[in-house]
Amino acid sequence: MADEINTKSYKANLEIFSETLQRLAVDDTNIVAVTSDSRGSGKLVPFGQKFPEQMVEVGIAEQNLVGVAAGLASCGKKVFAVSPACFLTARALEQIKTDVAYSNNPVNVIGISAGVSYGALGSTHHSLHDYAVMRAINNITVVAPADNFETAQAIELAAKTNEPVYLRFGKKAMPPLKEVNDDVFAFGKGRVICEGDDVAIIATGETVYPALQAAARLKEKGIAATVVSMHTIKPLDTDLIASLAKKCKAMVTVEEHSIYGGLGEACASFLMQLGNHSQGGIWSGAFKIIGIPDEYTVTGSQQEIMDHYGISEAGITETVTTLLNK
Amino acid sequence: MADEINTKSYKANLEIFSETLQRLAVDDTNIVAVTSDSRGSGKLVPFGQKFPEQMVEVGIAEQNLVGVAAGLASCGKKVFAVSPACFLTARALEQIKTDVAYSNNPVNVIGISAGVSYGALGSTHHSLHDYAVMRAINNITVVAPADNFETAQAIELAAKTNEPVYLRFGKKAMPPLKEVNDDVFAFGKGRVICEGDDVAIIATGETVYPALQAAARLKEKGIAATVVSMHTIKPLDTDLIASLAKKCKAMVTVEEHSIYGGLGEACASFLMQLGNHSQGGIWSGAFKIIGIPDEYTVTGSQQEIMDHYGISEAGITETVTTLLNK
Amino acid sequence: MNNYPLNVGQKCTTMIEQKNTEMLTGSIKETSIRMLKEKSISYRKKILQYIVGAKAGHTGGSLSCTDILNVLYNSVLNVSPENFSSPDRDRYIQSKGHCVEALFVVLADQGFFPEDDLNTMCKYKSHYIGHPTKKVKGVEQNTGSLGHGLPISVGVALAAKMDKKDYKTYTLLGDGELPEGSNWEAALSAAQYKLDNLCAIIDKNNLQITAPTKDVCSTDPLDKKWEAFGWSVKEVDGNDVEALLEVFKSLPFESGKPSVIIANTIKGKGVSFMENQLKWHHGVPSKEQYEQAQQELDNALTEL
Amino acid sequence: MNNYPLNVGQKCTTMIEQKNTEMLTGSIKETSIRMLKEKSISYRKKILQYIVGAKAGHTGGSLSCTDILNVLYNSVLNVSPENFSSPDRDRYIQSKGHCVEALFVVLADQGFFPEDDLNTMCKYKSHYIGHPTKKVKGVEQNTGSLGHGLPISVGVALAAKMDKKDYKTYTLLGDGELPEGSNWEAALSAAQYKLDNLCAIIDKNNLQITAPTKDVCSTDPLDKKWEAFGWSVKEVDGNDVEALLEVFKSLPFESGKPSVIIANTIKGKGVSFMENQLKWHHGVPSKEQYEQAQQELDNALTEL
Ligand SMILES: Cc1ncc(C[n+]2csc(CCOP(=O)(O)OP(=O)(O)O)c2C)c(N)n1
Ligand SMILES: Cc1ncc(C[n+]2csc(CCOP(=O)(O)OP(=O)(O)O)c2C)c(N)n1
Ligand SMILES: [Mg+2]
Ligand SMILES: [Mg+2]
Repeated sequence: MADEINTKSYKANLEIFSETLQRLAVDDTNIVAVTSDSRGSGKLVPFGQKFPEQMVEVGIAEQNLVGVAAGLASCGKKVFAVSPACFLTARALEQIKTDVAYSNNPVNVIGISAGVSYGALGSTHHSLHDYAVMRAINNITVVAPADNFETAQAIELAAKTNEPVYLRFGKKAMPPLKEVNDDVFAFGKGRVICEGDDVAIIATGETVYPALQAAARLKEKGIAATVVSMHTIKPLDTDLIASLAKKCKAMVTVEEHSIYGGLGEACASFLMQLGNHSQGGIWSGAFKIIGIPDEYTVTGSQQEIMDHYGISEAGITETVTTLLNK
Repeated sequence: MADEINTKSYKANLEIFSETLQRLAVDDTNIVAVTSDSRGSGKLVPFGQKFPEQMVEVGIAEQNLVGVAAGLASCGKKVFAVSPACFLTARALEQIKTDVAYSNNPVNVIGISAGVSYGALGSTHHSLHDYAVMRAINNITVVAPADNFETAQAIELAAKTNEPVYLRFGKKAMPPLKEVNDDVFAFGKGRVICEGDDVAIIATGETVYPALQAAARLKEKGIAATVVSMHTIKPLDTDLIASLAKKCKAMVTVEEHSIYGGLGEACASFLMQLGNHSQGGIWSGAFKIIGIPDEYTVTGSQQEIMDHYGISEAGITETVTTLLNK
Repeated sequence: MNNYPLNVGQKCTTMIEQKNTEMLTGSIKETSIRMLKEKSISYRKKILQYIVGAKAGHTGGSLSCTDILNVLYNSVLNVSPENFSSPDRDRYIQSKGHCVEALFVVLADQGFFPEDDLNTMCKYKSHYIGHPTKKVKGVEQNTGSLGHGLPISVGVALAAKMDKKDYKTYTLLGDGELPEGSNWEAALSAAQYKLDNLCAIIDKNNLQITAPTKDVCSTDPLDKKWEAFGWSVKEVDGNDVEALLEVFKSLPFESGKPSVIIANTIKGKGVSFMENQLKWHHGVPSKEQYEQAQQELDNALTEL
Repeated sequence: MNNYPLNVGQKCTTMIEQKNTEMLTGSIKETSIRMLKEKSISYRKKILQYIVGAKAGHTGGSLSCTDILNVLYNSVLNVSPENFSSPDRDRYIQSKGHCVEALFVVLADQGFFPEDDLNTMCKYKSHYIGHPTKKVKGVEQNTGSLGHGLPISVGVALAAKMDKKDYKTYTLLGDGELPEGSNWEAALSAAQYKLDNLCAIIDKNNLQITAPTKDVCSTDPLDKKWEAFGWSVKEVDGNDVEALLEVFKSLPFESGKPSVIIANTIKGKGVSFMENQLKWHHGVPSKEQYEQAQQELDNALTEL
């Protein structure tokens, strides 16, 4: 299964982002992409060629990127502000906080090459803090699509939704999670990819696929796993988490992000406070957050970094096995 | 007790910060304060008068503030970069991430008027995301001193420690937590202010004092509370949390920050994963995070906002009572 | 698109192609100027009133930009409570958001909300807080962190170009605010996109919080900086309504270039003991000071 | 303090007050220039070698700034493996961090680490990654996000002034990098603090990733911008080692002002099919392309 990922026939979610945007732009001249010398990495070169009037380039100036995007959005443009996640959510954070979220300008902030996608370019180019900070800022939905299907759905929704959204993308070609996508995609509703009662693996973005691979390994070992693509980090699908907590003996979260402040802690704090919620009693299962630890990130390619920290088929399989054997 | 807070005889922690810095600067010409038109709010006017050669003013340009601070620190200066927390940790976030933390330049990043200290100036001036994002960035210690004692200790330590530190301050005059400060102050070691087995209240910064007030109210109701000043948010004093989890029936965290990504979630995720730790079994007590919810923050003075969200003597008392009655 | 609406003393609620600037004949003009001068004084009185009421506010900077806001809202901007949801309205985005009192007083006078609302300033659950937010009718964007107005304005002006709309975009910046790099990023984009429908106004009162701007982080020579960044520059006495009218009338200064007005102003303008005084940046007058200030402004009115 | 060390072809490891520029007599100078020219070619060859080895790298921008780094490290900077922990060393901070290959190749040549280390570039657990980090000896600061080098350099130069030290601070920026507002914030501070011990070099190769810089976000007229921001400006052919030497020799350009060198360069310099080609920003040569490039550079060497 592992080699499939590199198969040419799959597309990167970002390509689907670009294709979807091009499809939408045909009928809607209000669709606008804003870039900061990032159209190449954003796969938006064809968009720029087809819709030059709907493409705004601001140069290497991410603060201005977001400010301009907010201004455009306030005039009815459906804006996609596209730049590497590392710069967008750090260099331009205050613009996201005030010009987009607080001022409620419905910009779709598109963080590309997120997490450790940039691999050996190092920590200046990694975004391990973006879920954490976006969760702590009010009035912005936080979404990390896992496969091409979720990407197309998310972009269509984002173009329709008149609200600030942060969408996070990696770079890798992504295989489909399901053969038939018969489910309804909505922000704030996790997608159950496969079901099993021993462990719930809650993953997001590009980590859902290795989680699914791990579920297959676990099945061979007689461990039945539920795998959820929790594409929306905020608002969190707490109903789903609560129901899985009732059903499963253990829960593991997986994200290409710091273990602090992201999906894992969102689940942990919800579960810890569940005793106070209407949904039911206090959680007593085993729980583990898989992500990038708080250390100088190991150097190497994205895959090497992910493998190093166990955000991989093998790593997730091992973590679950250990957790259940406790 | 409530009126004591407003008594003139108490000083704001920021004043102690400034006094301590002045004291240190007498013997150490390497102590440097860097400001961005913020020396007034940073209480550094007297520092600037006494040590004009050790004061760097960059004007209203927070990115440059942190970049310059990093450069100075790389040359052996003991730098305190002082600006409102809202701007520092948003406008200058990438400089903190790369120039301070990643490059390991030992700047003391001083976020002033943090949380909702600026009250009716509104959300542009509030920092509800700073713990979240600083926790997710590697190589920076995150500290919020609660009273004058902790402030003086923290500043002395920060001047000595050759590491990046984020120190967060409010504006209010703060009464002492203890009559006699006989404990040793160290980053990463929570201070137990009072002890009781029913509930552990883990608070930080300016919220420790109302937590202590709440403990007095609870005592009247026959509820024995431990109150901890968890001045260091990262690294978290997990030994202390683990031992309190063993002892107490419930745990409540209090912070002037979003309920997402801060002290509360740090505690929750630690406790949820405690089953996997050597310290002991799985937590089964009640748990609640008190902080600012993820909504458009109510408008008003700092006190009104804190009261509104129950980050107050009355609010904490009520939350604990409700939690224990479940 | 190069023709700015200019409605001295008579607001139009819909956009009028108004090539005929001769309407500014002598007598109308004099009346209008007098009315504007009266308004400036009355605005200043109210600014002080609501700052004292709220026990907080940015006094000096609100008084320095009063005349600019006065002329904009009464004679330049095509914006009103009635057309505020129209995509064709002119946009005014106040980058120096801390001087919200000036904005609120002018918006109330324009009928965006009952002036009485301002008695709730900075009170619990009031939307009349210490910086502009869109919860208050008439406010385009939430500002307060400096250096945000110009980038947003570039987006707004760009949208006009894309949609071939005639509305103009104005933004007001403080001089202490100018070191923020985001301003210069936006300045470059505005020039790149030839946004001659955009006008930035610098409230150059030469003071910020800590000290005179030149001692904190000088941006002189200011005209040279904006010129080098591709803008067309004019200087004006920013406390002279007549001079302001003239300069706004000449917008855009050059076709194909964004315009910047360097408005030389006096911080604390209109109140003798506040003028050019650092401490009045966010000083709140005592009862005596308040009374003296009102008296001085009343005197100025009779002396008009 | 106004006297820059200039050690053509002979590095000094300790700071020497070197007023005697006459040592640059004709023949020494010629030898040195020839040596520098040889080094430039050999650096370019190695840059390509390690980019091919790592299967990644910023080819065009590394080749455009090779001559600048060459002259800096071989003839200007008072920095060496031996004095690298001395507080008196000159500082070079590469703001355009993506062109790390040029830096690594030059640092290896200076003896900061065995050149062989570069065979681990971008490999698992190697510290020779795609941007400079302090884990590599000789690197002053972790860069890679554009617009960070100048603010840090201002801090470093300011520390020299505070400590009355003679070291100089140099930083290299890309032309596409210049719109980042942080640069202009730092430019203002440098002028405010009269940092004539600071020199910024702009690698003006006129290209960035998407398109020519003038079409993305033009910063022309570049000299006017820096002048208006209080800097002293000189332009130079940034691929001419002799011209570079001269211009560095004349630092500081004015006492009491920071200096900026606008170095006009060719992106992809030295390899015919890479020169001025957008796609070589981070293009990795194929085997054939690599061989042709090496051949061209070898030819250039024989033609010297
Ligand atoms: C990004 C940011 N940094 C700091 C502040 C705090 N602040 C508010 S007003 C002010 C001084 C502004 O000076 P100037 O722009 O000259 O305004 P004016 O003199 O017109 O009041 C400062 C530093 C802020 N609001 N935003
Ligand atoms: C803040 C930031 N934004 C974007 C990038 C991505 N990036 C790397 S190189 C580059 C183009 C740089 O162009 P220029 O400065 O002209 O460099 P050169 O031509 O010398 O390679 C961009 C956009 C970055 N590294 N940092
Ligand atoms: Mg001013
Ligand atoms: Mg370039």
